[in-house]
Amino acid sequence: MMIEVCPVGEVRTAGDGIFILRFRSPRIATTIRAGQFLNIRASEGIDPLLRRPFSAYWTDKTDVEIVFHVVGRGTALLQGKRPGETIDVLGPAGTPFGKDNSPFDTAVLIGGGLGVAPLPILTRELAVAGTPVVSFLGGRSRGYIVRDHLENLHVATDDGSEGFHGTVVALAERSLTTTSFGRVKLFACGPMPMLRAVAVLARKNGMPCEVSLEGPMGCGIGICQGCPVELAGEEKKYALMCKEGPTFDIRTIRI
Amino acid sequence: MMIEVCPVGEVRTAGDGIFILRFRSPRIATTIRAGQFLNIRASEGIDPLLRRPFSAYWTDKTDVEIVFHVVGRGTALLQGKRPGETIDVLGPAGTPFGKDNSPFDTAVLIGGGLGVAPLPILTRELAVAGTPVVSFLGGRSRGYIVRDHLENLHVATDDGSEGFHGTVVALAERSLTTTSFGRVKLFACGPMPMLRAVAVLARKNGMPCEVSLEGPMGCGIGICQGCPVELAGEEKKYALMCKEGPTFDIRTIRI
Amino acid sequence: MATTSFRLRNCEFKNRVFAASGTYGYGDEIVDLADPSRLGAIVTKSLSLKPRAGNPPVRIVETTGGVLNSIGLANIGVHSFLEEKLPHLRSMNTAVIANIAAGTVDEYCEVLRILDDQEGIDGFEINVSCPNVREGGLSFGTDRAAIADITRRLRPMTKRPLIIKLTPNVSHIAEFARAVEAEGADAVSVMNTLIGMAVDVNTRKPILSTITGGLSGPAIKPIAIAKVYETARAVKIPVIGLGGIVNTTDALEFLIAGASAVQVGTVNFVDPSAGIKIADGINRYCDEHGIDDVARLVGSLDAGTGISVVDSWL
Amino acid sequence: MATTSFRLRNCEFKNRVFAASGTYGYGDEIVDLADPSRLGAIVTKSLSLKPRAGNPPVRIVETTGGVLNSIGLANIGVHSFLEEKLPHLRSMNTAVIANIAAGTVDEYCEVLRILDDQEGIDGFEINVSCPNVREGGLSFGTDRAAIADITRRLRPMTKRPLIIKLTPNVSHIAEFARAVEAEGADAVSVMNTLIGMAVDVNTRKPILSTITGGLSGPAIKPIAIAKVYETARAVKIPVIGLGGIVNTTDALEFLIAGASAVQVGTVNFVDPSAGIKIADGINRYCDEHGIDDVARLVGSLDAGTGISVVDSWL
Ligand SMILES: Cc1cc2nc3c(=O)[nH]c(=O)nc-3n(C[C@H](O)[C@H](O)[C@H](O)COP(=O)(O)OP(=O)(O)OC[C@H]3O[C@@H](n4cnc5c(N)ncnc54)[C@H](O)[C@@H]3O)c2cc1C
Ligand SMILES: Cc1cc2nc3c(=O)[nH]c(=O)nc-3n(C[C@H](O)[C@H](O)[C@H](O)COP(=O)(O)OP(=O)(O)OC[C@H]3O[C@@H](n4cnc5c(N)ncnc54)[C@H](O)[C@@H]3O)c2cc1C
Ligand SMILES: Cc1cc2nc3c(=O)[nH]c(=O)nc-3n(C[C@H](O)[C@H](O)[C@H](O)COP(=O)(O)O)c2cc1C
Ligand SMILES: Cc1cc2nc3c(=O)[nH]c(=O)nc-3n(C[C@H](O)[C@H](O)[C@H](O)COP(=O)(O)O)c2cc1C
Ligand code: FES
Ligand code: FES
Repeated sequence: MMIEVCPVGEVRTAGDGIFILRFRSPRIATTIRAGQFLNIRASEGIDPLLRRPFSAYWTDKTDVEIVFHVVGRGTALLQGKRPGETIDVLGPAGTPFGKDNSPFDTAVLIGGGLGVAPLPILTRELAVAGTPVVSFLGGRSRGYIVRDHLENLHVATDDGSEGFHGTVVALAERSLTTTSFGRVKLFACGPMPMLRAVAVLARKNGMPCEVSLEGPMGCGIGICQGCPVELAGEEKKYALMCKEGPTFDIRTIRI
Repeated sequence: MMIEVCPVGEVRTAGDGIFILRFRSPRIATTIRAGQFLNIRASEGIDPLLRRPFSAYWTDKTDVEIVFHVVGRGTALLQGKRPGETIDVLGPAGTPFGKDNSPFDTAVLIGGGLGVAPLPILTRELAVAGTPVVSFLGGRSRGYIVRDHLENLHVATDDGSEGFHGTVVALAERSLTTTSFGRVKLFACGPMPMLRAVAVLARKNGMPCEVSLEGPMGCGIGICQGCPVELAGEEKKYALMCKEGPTFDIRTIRI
Repeated sequence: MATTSFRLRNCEFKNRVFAASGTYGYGDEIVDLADPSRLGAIVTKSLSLKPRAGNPPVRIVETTGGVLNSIGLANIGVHSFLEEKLPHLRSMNTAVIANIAAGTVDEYCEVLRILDDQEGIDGFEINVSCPNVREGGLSFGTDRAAIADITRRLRPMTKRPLIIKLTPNVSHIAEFARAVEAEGADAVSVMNTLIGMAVDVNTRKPILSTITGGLSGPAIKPIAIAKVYETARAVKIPVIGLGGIVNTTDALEFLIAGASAVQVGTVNFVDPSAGIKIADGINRYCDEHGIDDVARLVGSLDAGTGISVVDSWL
Repeated sequence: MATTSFRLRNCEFKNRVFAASGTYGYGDEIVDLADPSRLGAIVTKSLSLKPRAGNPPVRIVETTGGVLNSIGLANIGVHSFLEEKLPHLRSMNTAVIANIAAGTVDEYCEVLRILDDQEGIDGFEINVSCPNVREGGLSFGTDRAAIADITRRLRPMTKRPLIIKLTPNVSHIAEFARAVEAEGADAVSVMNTLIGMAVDVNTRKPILSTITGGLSGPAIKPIAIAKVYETARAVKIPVIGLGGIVNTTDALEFLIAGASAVQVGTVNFVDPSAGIKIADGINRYCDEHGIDDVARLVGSLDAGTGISVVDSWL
């Protein structure tokens, strides 16, 4: 993990209010793994004060991309970056997917909204390992589907403007019951209600499942204790999302 | 006085770390008078929080210019404005030169550093009135002299890189003793030590003198009581720089 | 549209967004820039018996997200106020709350007596919490017996709403609110500024002439909301919340935490129409959330099983 | 180059910039990002006798120029600290100040006793000011007798520096500093966080699980400087200043106002090497101003004829 001031390559539109920011960092590009994130300082001043976490969305040999929604001041500043300007990036932060080692035949990736963010690199890593991948991506409507770099993609939209009319978990469940994928492992990222539905699906089918979580962070490196994730088990205990996560074996946490 | 969101025309360099920002506001351009100022919001966010005051430096029928040094966050943001972006401008604020009505033959304008700011428009107003103008401008060195729109200009620099080697007040004083200007009125703007020297010069020669002051402001419109200027006289009393000033007849204040 | 009006004793405010004392002058400088009639009330700059010149410069310095001030209650005095300012203020078609500052209890009484005779004053806010003057102000505000005494003396002198403006510079603000409630105050304003300081590291001098000053602005908002929450749980009289409000969301936070009305202060220096925008924004929020009276927002916080440290001393 | 070292009792710190408790972990996560050996000291996350899970989420929310936290003293407990963290901390080649939190006076004593046996602990900071736990913490910190008692009990137990970390959530912090000075504390840290609160206006719930939390970051800097100024004028023991320091100028303000050393907290979340940059910046300032020992800056404020409101209660 390091802090690096990185030149911005471009900021391009990827959907309704959705942008992809590319910056140059050969170090991060060559070391970051699926599920890890970058903690980015959007302003040199104090507005906002804290860094903002974003999953690594895509990399080549020298560059890294993140994909984001403009929701507040930090993302608005990132959207406004021009080529040649710089951003201050801490990373790679967190631990990648791979918390669970159960053997499986097919990786089923489920993304809700910008929960798609960690899935392209995961897809690439799985391809390198020779694992077949099936992907399910859901969003409010067509404009919210960021589809690049995914494999065997099935889309669900809340308004039916593309693909399945309904939730992405319902779509995935239907697919899982009608198609034979062998031993399946689920990988999911998205809003909490979606992840809860994925957890139910995994439990019902006895499938291993890893999720990538989102939530407020103070530091992103494990020093503030600001990002608790409740652990499964009798005793009340928390893991740190930024350090032990953001990826978790779903059986180990309570969401 | 009004608040107006104005499109920025350009930001151009006018000296070492000195910039001129031009924005469009026919209303301000046609009503503002020499010595009045604009209170500009440099950021839509809270960094900085308060508006920043700048003298009107130049106007044409539709546009207004300010000249400024980059000294902190507000001026840095203004320097970074690009054509087409907007700034939120309150103005015209304050009262113009003309506090003192003594008759005079020659207007002697003395500016120290960016104290030059109100002098170009003043020069134009005096020209319209047919009053002869002689100008003295001082700065640390050549790169700090912003000379446009001035008449009969004499320059002084601290390092002797241009014109008189010494203070602008010493230069003006020499000129006033060697040349006959008839009844002189002084107009001055610049750092406090310079204004104190001007005050001494005015008193010694019995010349009427108006100055334009600078200092911290909260609101710029007379509602916060944050900008006291001590009045001459027995009793401790203050005027408000933003409302009763920033121009003052030097005999009425204690600086 | 939701009902926005708010009643304190015999005074009805058209909405729950007021301009805070010392940040709106006497309304006259503002009229070019904003329409005061759309506010619930204007709280005047603190008025004292005699005119006060105020503190020497420097009186204002910006800090991160905030403003430190040491105005020292500069004001024209109650008599000039009546002659020069009140007639115009009365014409602004909104409620006028006269804010009173004084160095002695007698002086508070005297100023209130002078003002209470007048048409056009709708209520009083008693400033016992100015951190920038030596006599009066904070020396009262941090002394529970003193502010109880001031309230006790003032209460019988007026039939109009009597609001005590509390300082946050105390351990448990709720105790102060209880003390003035017991003496018949109609409401408390929470809060005045926090004591703060800034140093010029080049000259090694304090920036403000009085060394310390009062901190206001968005920086203090979380503190103010906590103080409002604490106070509103401790007393039955309405709490008027202020401290760092710059937009609608901020104001809603205060209302939900327990404020019956809010005041906007420092933001007026940047945008004199902020209060109007906030009043409109609250209406919009109510419409969007199907709320028929802003009153229903007041104290509507759903704290679930959460327990705050302030609960431990309530 | 100016002398930067600073002595407290039998401990010499290489410079006057420390990492604040709870904002630097136990040093181990930081080592990739910054070199702790260039700090005067690392103050550990508060240690309690038993491990503490801490408060439920949400624990952190950003406010204007600040951070509200409700961590609830989550920590691994003193025993795991000794086994898992201290060996690494000791290798970092800087002083280690163990910060202790507890729910009872006996527990403070017990934790200190366990730690005092160890090599590699250079001093103690006693946290009597955490606003995010129900037992202990602030209920001690706002009670003068309680913190005097804690100091009295702890003092004879160690020969190492004993620093009491005070809360700003009181009327007159100087009284608290005097109380612990009288019981033999070697220094006071001023200040812990201010109680604050944030509301989610869409759900109408508090954002933090404990409703209120502690406010830190640049927003609170002016308040912290005023508290340091007040405290330093009231006691002879050194005051360690903290609250909102993000850069060299901020740190210099604290030193000039009376702090003998400073701690940097929240800024570590944004830039873990901020403390190092600040230590370097202080050196540069001293060189530029011909100051041969940072000690000469401490309390060097030239207040002229200015008188602060805090002077009235000193
Ligand atoms: C590990 C991790 C990975 C993430 N990856 C991505 C990503 O790839 N793409 C992406 O668009 N976003 C991602 N996020 C969320 C992203 O960090 C927030 O959207 C961002 O911080 C918002 O910053 P802002 O200043 O624009 O908004 P703010 O002004 O901080 O907040 C605006 C609104 O968004 C909400 N919000 C802020 N932060 C979060 C958060 N972390 N989770 C949920 N709601 C939040 C706030 O409550 C508020 O309502 C990730 C978060 C985490 C923890
Ligand atoms: C009536 C009036 C007219 C002015 N006209 C001009 C002008 O035409 N051109 C111009 O360049 N500047 C002018 N100024 C000064 C200008 O307002 C400040 O330079 C500006 O506010 C600095 O903002 P900032 O955010 O960049 O710096 P900040 O971060 O606010 O401050 C940076 C440094 O500058 C100092 N400073 C800030 N404001 C002032 C001030 N008002 N006077 C002196 N020092 C200050 C601060 O103490 C600090 O050391 C004028 C001021 C007034 C009151
Ligand atoms: C420049 C200034 C002057 C003030 N003058 C007064 C005053 O005269 N009387 C008073 O009761 N409060 C005064 N206040 C305090 C405000 O009314 C308000 O309580 C405080 O600023 C917090 O609100 P804000 O953060 O919205 O500004 C003043 C505040 C400022 C910034
Ligand atoms: C996330 C967080 C956790 C903290 N934990 C502790 C703690 O365990 N013990 C303690 O004494 N102070 C703790 N503090 C308080 C800081 O040490 C410091 O007093 C406060 O944050 C003000 O300084 P700052 O503005 O530089 O952060 C914590 C602060 C934050 C922001
Ligand atoms: S965000 Fe700070 S510990 Fe996880
Ligand atoms: S700056 Fe507010 S009254 Fe002058």
